[in-house]
Amino acid sequence: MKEKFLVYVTIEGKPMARDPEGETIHRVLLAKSRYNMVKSVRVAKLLKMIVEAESEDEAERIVTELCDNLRLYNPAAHKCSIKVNGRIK
Amino acid sequence: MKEKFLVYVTIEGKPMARDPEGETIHRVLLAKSRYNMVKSVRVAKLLKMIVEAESEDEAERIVTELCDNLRLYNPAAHKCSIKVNGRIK
Amino acid sequence: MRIAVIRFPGSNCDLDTIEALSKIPNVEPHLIWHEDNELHKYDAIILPGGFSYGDYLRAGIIAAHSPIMKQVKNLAEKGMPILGICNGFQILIEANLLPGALLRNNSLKFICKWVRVRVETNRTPFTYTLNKGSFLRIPIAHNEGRYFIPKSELKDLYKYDQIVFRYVDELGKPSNKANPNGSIDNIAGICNREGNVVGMMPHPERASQSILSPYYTEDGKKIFESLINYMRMVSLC
Amino acid sequence: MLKDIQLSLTNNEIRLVRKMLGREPNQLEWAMIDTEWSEHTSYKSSKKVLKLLPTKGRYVVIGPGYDSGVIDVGNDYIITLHIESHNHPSAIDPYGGAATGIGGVLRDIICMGTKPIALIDPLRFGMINKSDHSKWLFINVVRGIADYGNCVGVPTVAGEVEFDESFERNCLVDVACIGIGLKKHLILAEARYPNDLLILAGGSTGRDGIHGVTFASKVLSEKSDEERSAVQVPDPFMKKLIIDATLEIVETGYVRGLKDLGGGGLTCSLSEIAAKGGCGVEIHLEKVNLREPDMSPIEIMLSESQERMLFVVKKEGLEKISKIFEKYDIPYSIIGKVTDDGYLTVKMRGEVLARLPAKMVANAPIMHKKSRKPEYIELYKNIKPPEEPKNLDEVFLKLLSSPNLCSREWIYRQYDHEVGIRTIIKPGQADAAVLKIPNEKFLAVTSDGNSKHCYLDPYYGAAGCMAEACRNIIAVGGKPIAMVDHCQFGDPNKVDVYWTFVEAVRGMADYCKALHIPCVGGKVSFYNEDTVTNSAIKPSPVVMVVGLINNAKYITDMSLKMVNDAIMMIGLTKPEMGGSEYYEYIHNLIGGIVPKVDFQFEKRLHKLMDKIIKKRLAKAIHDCSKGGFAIGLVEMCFPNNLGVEVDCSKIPSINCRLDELLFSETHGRFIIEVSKDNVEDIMELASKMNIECNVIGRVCGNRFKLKMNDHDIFNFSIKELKNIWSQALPKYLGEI
Ligand SMILES: Nc1ncnc2c1ncn2[C@@H]1O[C@H](COP(=O)(O)OP(=O)(O)O)[C@@H](O)[C@H]1O
Ligand SMILES: [Mg+2]
Repeated sequence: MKEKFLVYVTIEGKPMARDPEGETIHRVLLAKSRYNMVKSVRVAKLLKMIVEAESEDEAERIVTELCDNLRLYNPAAHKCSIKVNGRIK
Repeated sequence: MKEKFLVYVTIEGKPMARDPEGETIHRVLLAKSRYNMVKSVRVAKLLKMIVEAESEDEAERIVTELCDNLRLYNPAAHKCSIKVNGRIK
Repeated sequence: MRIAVIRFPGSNCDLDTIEALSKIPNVEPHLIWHEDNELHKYDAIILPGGFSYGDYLRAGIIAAHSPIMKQVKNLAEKGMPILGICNGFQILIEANLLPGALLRNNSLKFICKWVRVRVETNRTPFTYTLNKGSFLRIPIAHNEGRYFIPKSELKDLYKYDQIVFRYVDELGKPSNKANPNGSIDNIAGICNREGNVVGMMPHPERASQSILSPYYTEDGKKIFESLINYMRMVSLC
Repeated sequence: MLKDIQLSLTNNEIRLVRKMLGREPNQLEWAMIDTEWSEHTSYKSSKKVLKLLPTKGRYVVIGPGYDSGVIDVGNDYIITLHIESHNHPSAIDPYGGAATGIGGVLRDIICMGTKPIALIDPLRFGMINKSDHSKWLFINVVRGIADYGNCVGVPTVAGEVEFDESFERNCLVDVACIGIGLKKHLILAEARYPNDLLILAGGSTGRDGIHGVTFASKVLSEKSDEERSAVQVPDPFMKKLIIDATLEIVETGYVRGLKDLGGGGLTCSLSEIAAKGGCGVEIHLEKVNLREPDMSPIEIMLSESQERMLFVVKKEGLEKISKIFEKYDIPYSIIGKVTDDGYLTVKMRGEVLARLPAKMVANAPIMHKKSRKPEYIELYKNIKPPEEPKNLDEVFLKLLSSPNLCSREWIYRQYDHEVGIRTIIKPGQADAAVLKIPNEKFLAVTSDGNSKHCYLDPYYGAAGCMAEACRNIIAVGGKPIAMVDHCQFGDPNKVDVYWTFVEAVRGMADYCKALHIPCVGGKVSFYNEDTVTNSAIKPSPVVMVVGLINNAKYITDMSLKMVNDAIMMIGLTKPEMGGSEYYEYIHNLIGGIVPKVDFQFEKRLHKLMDKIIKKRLAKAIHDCSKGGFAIGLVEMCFPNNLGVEVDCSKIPSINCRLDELLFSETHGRFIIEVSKDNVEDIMELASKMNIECNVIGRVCGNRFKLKMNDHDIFNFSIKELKNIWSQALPKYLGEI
């Protein structure tokens, strides 16, 4: 029987591409001296998907495949990670 | 001694609010494709911070505070969740 | 000469592009809805600017999956001249017809501004009658226009003469100050290896009538005229 | 029944409803009347006063009363215009509030069957150089406008910002829009033909915005704040599809009425189209496309979900129209039809849930409000002028970087102001934007407000807004032909707030009557109060004026163009310093005499300028207003980095000290650049019309040199001044 899974897709810049948004937040934090314990900030985009599948593994496989096939990330600049985050009732 | 922690901040619309971006991705890219087992998509923003702190708890406390203070999200429109995601060597 | 201007849901420079083209003799511009399938009847294709699908997920990515892009790819392989302007450039990149990525501007803000670009190659249909090293004044208007490509692939762009436009200052230099969005090497436009597919962030259709230009120039028109001259040349051969 | 819900209606109104209906309304009916009779939708406190504004004129097709005003610009073309605000939503969620505000005004333009071609955004905030909160509001409001306007492809071509402490917690976010179309495609929000179909199209109907209306009820579902968003989420992509689809549908000729859904949702739209068309409507709630399945009838009827439009269409057109909605992937449903009984009938699966006379719902009884002149007015009028500063250099540099006078480039760079390829004069180039329109003519557009003047003297302050807006239109070569106004005040139940409202409308009305500029629409926003100090904002009427330019050769900007040209000053400078940036920013002084508007003089001035423009005697024109003469002049130097040498003793003036001469905000003045050969002509024209006018200096070099007879006042490099002026905003915002 099919179940529903919550799958997280995180799309973020590759290390060599600059992340101006993360840098800006970091700069503002550093400017307020009491937050200098924050050593770096990077911003990513998170897609939360609800996927119907037979198993966690299948859910992960489906989403991995669709991210590549539909190019949910641009391989020239981004990396993408997928994580199943449990079942949904 | 201080250690470094990876802290994830997720900023997203409130559960009952519309998410036109997620809806559009779902409607146009997924619902009519062979990936129609994806039942919904919601988009969020993820900030990954590296924070120096005495403990996990302290790291979480610092980030919670700075998110409010710097208005990294607007409580009237967004929900913000903070999670420490382990130590960094 | 029949030129197709493709309208995707959310395109907003489609009619502007048609208007600019209609001012050039012997050109018949047609607005093509993205679900039509008659692209092969045209001599050239333009993907106009705008916010196709609201730029949701990433500028250009959703439109890149539109069925019409299969035809665009086919015709690109056959050598048809194809120009992507702004969002059109983003779509060509996301459809893998051009290399690299267009990322969020360094300033994190939308920028609407007249810039100066230098023509880096005239081997494309759209720069065919322009002089290499000549300058154009054209406006940009984008949020995600920072051209990025990994170092190794950047070398190839140079090697195969694929850089078409670069942002330059008043002295004609691609300086940091002249770079509006943080693009690598001030790149404002590129082409594929064959040269027939060109993408550019600046909007030539907005610089095609002197009354619209703060410099009273019509530099954008030159790009369209170049296409026409190129087509004429091809048809003579 | 009535005890389960809290109405905002007064006891009198409740009695009146019962009497008119001859029975007790049910909950849904109470809720509908309550919303529609709220201040926001009914104008019950303001209607009587607004009648003062003249609404007729040679160009007017449709005046106030519909979603936008309509004017005829010739050759079968019409222009539509409207102004709206989204103040309260923007104060909580500046990004989404400002964005959805644009969404709202765009709907008012498209529901006339016209295509939106320009947005204008008059804004008001607290002092961003002091307050982090105001900074946050400002940055996010601008970003919200940019993201929405840019995405829908409508250029934001003009606007205006004012900073004043009274807006610290209640910022004012106005957006105005201009549309264009063929006269034959004009559509009104009316249901005139029984059996026409009602189609609701666009976004689904959800629970958002129900917070927005005054109505509070136990009947509404209780959802925690944690889950429920207090704000509306903008969807500019859907709006763009709606614009494109609506214009395509209008061209089919099957649309007989069109209305947007804004405040009051379905209740407001349905009752108004029925009342205006003299018909009734019947709708079936089960047909409404809901976002959440368990919504109650009250929630459905009151929902203010964004991006929805109501079409009234001929039956025969249904197939064609459906195809267009499908092409654009826009959800739609037929929710009912027009009837001949004059009733607004709401049904759910056949059962009648509400049945009210549409005219009664749509026409709230007018309220009479008391007004009283606030005491502060006389008090502030008679303050002592400050001492004349020793060091005017410092004063001038400080003024150049004042939030209210510095460059607005940080804002308009973020707006796509060129999409549509009609923006001939772009933001920053002149006093008004100039747009190309398809009938070979040009449209000049500007907006103005001045809360500091209006606070001290609402009558002359508001008349002054009109005077300044008209000068802006004239400065680009246009002739003012119509205006819309937006009245923003505090709680109208406070007698002294209401007095400022009445005075402001009187001021605008007197100007409009004298200069024959019709008011074709507007908006009122009351209850703009600071939640902490409990005080009202400064009175802030804002006007948008449009002008027509018949020939491209009359279009003029404000940049100085050629060395050795003469600089001339037109109009008389008076020591009217009340509410000036000089008093407030430099001397921290609130008070004094506000610049007066001389209506007869204005008429002559407009005529003189018209002659100068038609004869093409001026190369650059700039009006003197906020900041006064010195600021106006230096702004003309910046674009081409050209300097001036001016002798201030030549400026026509009466009783002015030097600081007053430089910084007074007297109305009725222009600075113009004229080639030497044309000076005589202008002097002659001016003297014929009895208007003060003089050559005050010339264009030269790249320094800003001002002297008084033989003694030097300023000598700055233009570059240095321009740096200070253009970097001020980014500096306040912490970017540099
Ligand atoms: N200050 C005003 N001056 C003149 N007309 C006004 C003013 N305020 C509102 N109106 C007119 O009243 C009518 C109703 O306005 P409004 O309720 O704001 O329309 P909507 O909310 O549908 O845009 C409009 O025609 C508007 O132009
Ligand atoms: Mg309306």
